[in-house]
Amino acid sequence: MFDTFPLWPARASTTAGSVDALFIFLVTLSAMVSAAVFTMIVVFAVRYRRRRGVAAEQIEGSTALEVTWSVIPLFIFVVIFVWGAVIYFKERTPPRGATEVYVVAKQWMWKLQHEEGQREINELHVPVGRDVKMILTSQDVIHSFYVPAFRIKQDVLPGRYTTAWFHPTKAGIYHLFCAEYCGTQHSGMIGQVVVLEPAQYEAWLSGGGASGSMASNGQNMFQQLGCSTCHRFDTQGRGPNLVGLFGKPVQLEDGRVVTADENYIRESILTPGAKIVSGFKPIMPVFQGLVSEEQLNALVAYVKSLSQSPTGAAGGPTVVPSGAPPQEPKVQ
Amino acid sequence: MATAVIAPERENYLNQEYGIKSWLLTVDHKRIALLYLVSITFFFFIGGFFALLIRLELLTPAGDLVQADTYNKLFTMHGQVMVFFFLIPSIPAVLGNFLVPLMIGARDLAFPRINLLSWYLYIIAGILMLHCMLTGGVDTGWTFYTPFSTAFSNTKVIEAGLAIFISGFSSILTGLNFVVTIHRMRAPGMTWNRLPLFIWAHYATSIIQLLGTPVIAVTLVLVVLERALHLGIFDPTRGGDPLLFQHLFWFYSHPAVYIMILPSMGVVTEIVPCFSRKRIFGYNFVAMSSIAIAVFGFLVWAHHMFVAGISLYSALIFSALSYLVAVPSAIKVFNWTATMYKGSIRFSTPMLYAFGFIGLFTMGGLTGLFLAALGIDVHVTDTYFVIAHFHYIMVGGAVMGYLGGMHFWWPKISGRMYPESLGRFSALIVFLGFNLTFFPQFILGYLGMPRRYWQYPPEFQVLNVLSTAGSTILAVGYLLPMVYFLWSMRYGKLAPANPWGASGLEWTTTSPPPTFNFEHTPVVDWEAYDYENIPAPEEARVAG
Amino acid sequence: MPDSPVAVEHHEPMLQHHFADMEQQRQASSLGMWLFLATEVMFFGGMFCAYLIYRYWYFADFATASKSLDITLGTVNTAVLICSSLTVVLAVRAAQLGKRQSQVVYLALTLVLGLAFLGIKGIEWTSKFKEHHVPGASFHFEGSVPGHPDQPVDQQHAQIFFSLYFAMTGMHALHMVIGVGIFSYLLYCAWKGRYTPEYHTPLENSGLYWHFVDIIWIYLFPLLYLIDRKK
Amino acid sequence: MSEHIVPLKTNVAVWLTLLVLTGVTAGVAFIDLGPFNTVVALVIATCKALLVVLVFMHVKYASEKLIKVVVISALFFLLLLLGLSLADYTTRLL
Repeated sequence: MFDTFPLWPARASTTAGSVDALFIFLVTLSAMVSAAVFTMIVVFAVRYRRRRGVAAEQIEGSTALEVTWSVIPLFIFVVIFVWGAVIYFKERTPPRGATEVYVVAKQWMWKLQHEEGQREINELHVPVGRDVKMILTSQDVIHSFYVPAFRIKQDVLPGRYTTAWFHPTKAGIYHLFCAEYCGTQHSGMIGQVVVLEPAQYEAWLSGGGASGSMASNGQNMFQQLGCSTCHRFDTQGRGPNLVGLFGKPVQLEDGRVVTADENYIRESILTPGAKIVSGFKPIMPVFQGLVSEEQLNALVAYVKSLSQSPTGAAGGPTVVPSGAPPQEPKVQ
Repeated sequence: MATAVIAPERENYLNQEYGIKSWLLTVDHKRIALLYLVSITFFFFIGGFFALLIRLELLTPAGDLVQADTYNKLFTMHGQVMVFFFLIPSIPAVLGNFLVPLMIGARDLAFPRINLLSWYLYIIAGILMLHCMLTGGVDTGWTFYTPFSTAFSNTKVIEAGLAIFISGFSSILTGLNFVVTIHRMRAPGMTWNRLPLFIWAHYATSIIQLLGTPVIAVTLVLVVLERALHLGIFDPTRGGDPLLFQHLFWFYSHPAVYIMILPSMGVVTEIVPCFSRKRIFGYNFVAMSSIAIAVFGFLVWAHHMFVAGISLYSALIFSALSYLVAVPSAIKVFNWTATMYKGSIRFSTPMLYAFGFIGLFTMGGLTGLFLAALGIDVHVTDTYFVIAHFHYIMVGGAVMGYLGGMHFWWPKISGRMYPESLGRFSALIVFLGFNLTFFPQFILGYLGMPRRYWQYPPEFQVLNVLSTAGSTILAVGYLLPMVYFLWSMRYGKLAPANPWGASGLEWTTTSPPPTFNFEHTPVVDWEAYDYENIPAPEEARVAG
Repeated sequence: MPDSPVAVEHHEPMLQHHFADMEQQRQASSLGMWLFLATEVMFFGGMFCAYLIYRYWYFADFATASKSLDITLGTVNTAVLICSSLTVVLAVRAAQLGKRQSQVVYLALTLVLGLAFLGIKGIEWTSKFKEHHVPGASFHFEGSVPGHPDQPVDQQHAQIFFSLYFAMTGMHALHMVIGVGIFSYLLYCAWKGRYTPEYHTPLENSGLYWHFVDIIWIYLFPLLYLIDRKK
Repeated sequence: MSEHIVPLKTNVAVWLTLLVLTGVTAGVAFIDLGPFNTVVALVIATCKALLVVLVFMHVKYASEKLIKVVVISALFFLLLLLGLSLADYTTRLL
């Protein structure tokens, strides 16, 4: 019955190593402190147990001792804080050029879609040794994308994107859990992350029924929904020129400057009135409720592909904007 | 054994009047304490029953004891009943109500009628909660996270929310009563640095109760409004922000964990000096650390939300502040240990519970450092590591302190001595059962088993079986004291005024004390914990 | 402090058994009232926090929605509440001076002003109801973002403003209703002459409560009504 | 009784100031001060609140300092709630 009885989680990503290092440091530190406190209690209890005729010696206290065991823990805590913060900082800043996977969490299943177009349910195939950045959103309640082997966890919020990334280092099949309570089948919303050797991954990639990369799907949606009528790629369209937009700062009508990340593009599609680019009139129709999460992800992927340099597009076919030569776009 | 001849049954607060009305309409803080004792013990065993069902379900990886929805309701109601109906009222409402006036030499709390109102609010909330549980229960988790609680759960969220809203006011009124009593009704000579540290701990707890509870009250009102009128305050599809709910919820719920632990710290700070016959080490530091815990407790709430989607920089701020709040707890542990140095230590039951408290609270506090470290928190939050951490603090700390306090003051409350050997045995059982239940969960947590799981992958089974085994031992450990406390009410030896030779005004009056606590208002002219001039109880009467 | 035996003869009718003297009782109840007001500050504080966050997020929509509120009624209401604060202060002062007659007059005036406030509030809410600005299924808000006449306001953000508007003014109105209830009881007691210069704690504490409810409105008025009135 | 009786003149003066300040804050709202509109509105509201607390609620004349400590600590914890939650919202790259 107890075929496997692991006491330590698999270590299959770069962050796993650094998290384990801090964890082991803290375990040893806690063991030492607990041992010190326990042995002191036992020694005092035995050494100074009540004996006839031996009265207790009253000690008022000593400020020096109090200060030492306040300041020393504080220093140790600062070290632990900084160490933990460094790991967290790395975990929260996905590296540039990572392959992107769009994840849509739905009550009790994970729907994942690779940039190249492969769609997967409760499974994620990734090659060893390449950074994978996940763009997560939820269709209903808060879920949480948790892969213990990679030591990463990120709550998936409805209504906006959250991101998480990992760099797999060891091939194998690892658990994927939903870690934020989300209803009846919360414990059933699990899956697998399959890390393959690069060769096997390419085989899987070609085998998969990819119906065109997300960016190309996004381009079709772009035409279909009539976005191209206003967002032209020469500069005098009624909507802002989207080529080279992703990741750049955008000057808004009310003076604020925001960076055009995935959440900005998503919000501009769903509720365009929230942030108007300066110099443009607020005439864009609201797409909230007209566009499904998958279509939204495709559109965002397409807009992002417009800003990748023609050669650097990760894997996907480079999408040359139709017609206009790709000269340096003027970003307001 | 030379049992001191006890005068014929003198008039005290228990036998002064009889009848249901004398109990249900009493304004005597001691009787209200007993009313609270009965009601929270009732809720403790309901919550414990739910806990046993959860542990039984988790014996096997598959979900085969109860259905998924029932399991979700079990852990939700286990959380809500234990947090709001046992842990928060337990020591303040029972030991606090009974002892605060006695310890400062007052005849009663400042507002006796408000004290009774606080109990009635608790009972109304309890009945509403019971009705909610019996007619369907609620499955949102004790944290009521939106948008699940406002839009997706079809269980009785409004009813549970109102029940907890009302129980919040019971907690506020108790806090208010304590602060005013401690400020205004101290006996002459009882200056602030002569107060027992039990009083300091309750003063700090009351600050949190007063300033934290209203925020969760208004948050629950907003959740009920949103659910009833389909507003959009916390609903992301209508412009709301679920994280705002989490901010408002944890602004109270983190200080609430200090409401639960500070009174137990107060109890242990009374027990350790008494059974070491020594003054507390560093009185001012221990007193100030209680206040520091209360104030810093309000700075750290978002360490529950590191992976929830808050901004990177605010996560850094809250992580740093969380380390600040760990320092006062460390000071307390070191001071308790230092108090035993060069003492004359006796191993009566309260002292065993105090040892258990210090040990388990130290481990609970240290694992808190893991969770405050951002890098590790990403991996272990929402897993069984967090479950183990807060159970080490709540069950290992708060409940151990509560039981220790109950044993320590039981002679004063009931006028009877509990059976000493049975007491020690139950302390040992609780300690062993507790560790067997919750230590495996640390390993489960780091292995990555998420919390609130009805079914789990098979490789986690061994540790879960150990944990379930431990929980049954723990259940027995908790049943024992209730049995022999009741037994001692009838057959226990009559307790003298000061069976432990403890310092403190409550030991200067008779056991059980008269309705007005003191024959004459005491005048305090001695320092706190002056054990050098209190004779230790004769060896003969108190075995070992 | 004399060693007062337990069964002290109650030379002062209003002294409760567990207090040593009237001064200790008065100080205790005053501190108790102030602590209760501290809990009320945190209670309304939670809603102010929600208001602050959403105003930071949706400033333009909040400004437009706030413009639809009737500013004259708001200002009049603030003045009414400030006058009621004055009459409360004068009532407490009359109790201190032992003038029963003016106590009754000022308390009656306070009640009238309190009911006037609730009346005006009622008018505002019914007009909001008619304009379909009450959050819920029938919510519909016409209006354009300030500075962009052609850009319509986001319905959802406007609905959040009105949710907060009704939640905060509703909770404030509920506290007003409780206040009116307390003050009618005080009016009855003052009329019976129970409040003397030695003992008028209930009047004093209720006065503190009333002033607190006034302060909440002093902040609610600018935050809800005056977000962005300039053209 | 023991505590200080506030002269009628002071009460009426404070009352008038409060009414004037109400008028001012309502009037100033129509003048375009850019971002300072909110600041001015809040400053005026705080002045009014201070007047009510200090004079009408006798905090200025109260003998013991405890009441002042309670008022200040309530405000401190309120600002804590507002400030630290703003720390998240202002730095969140939504």
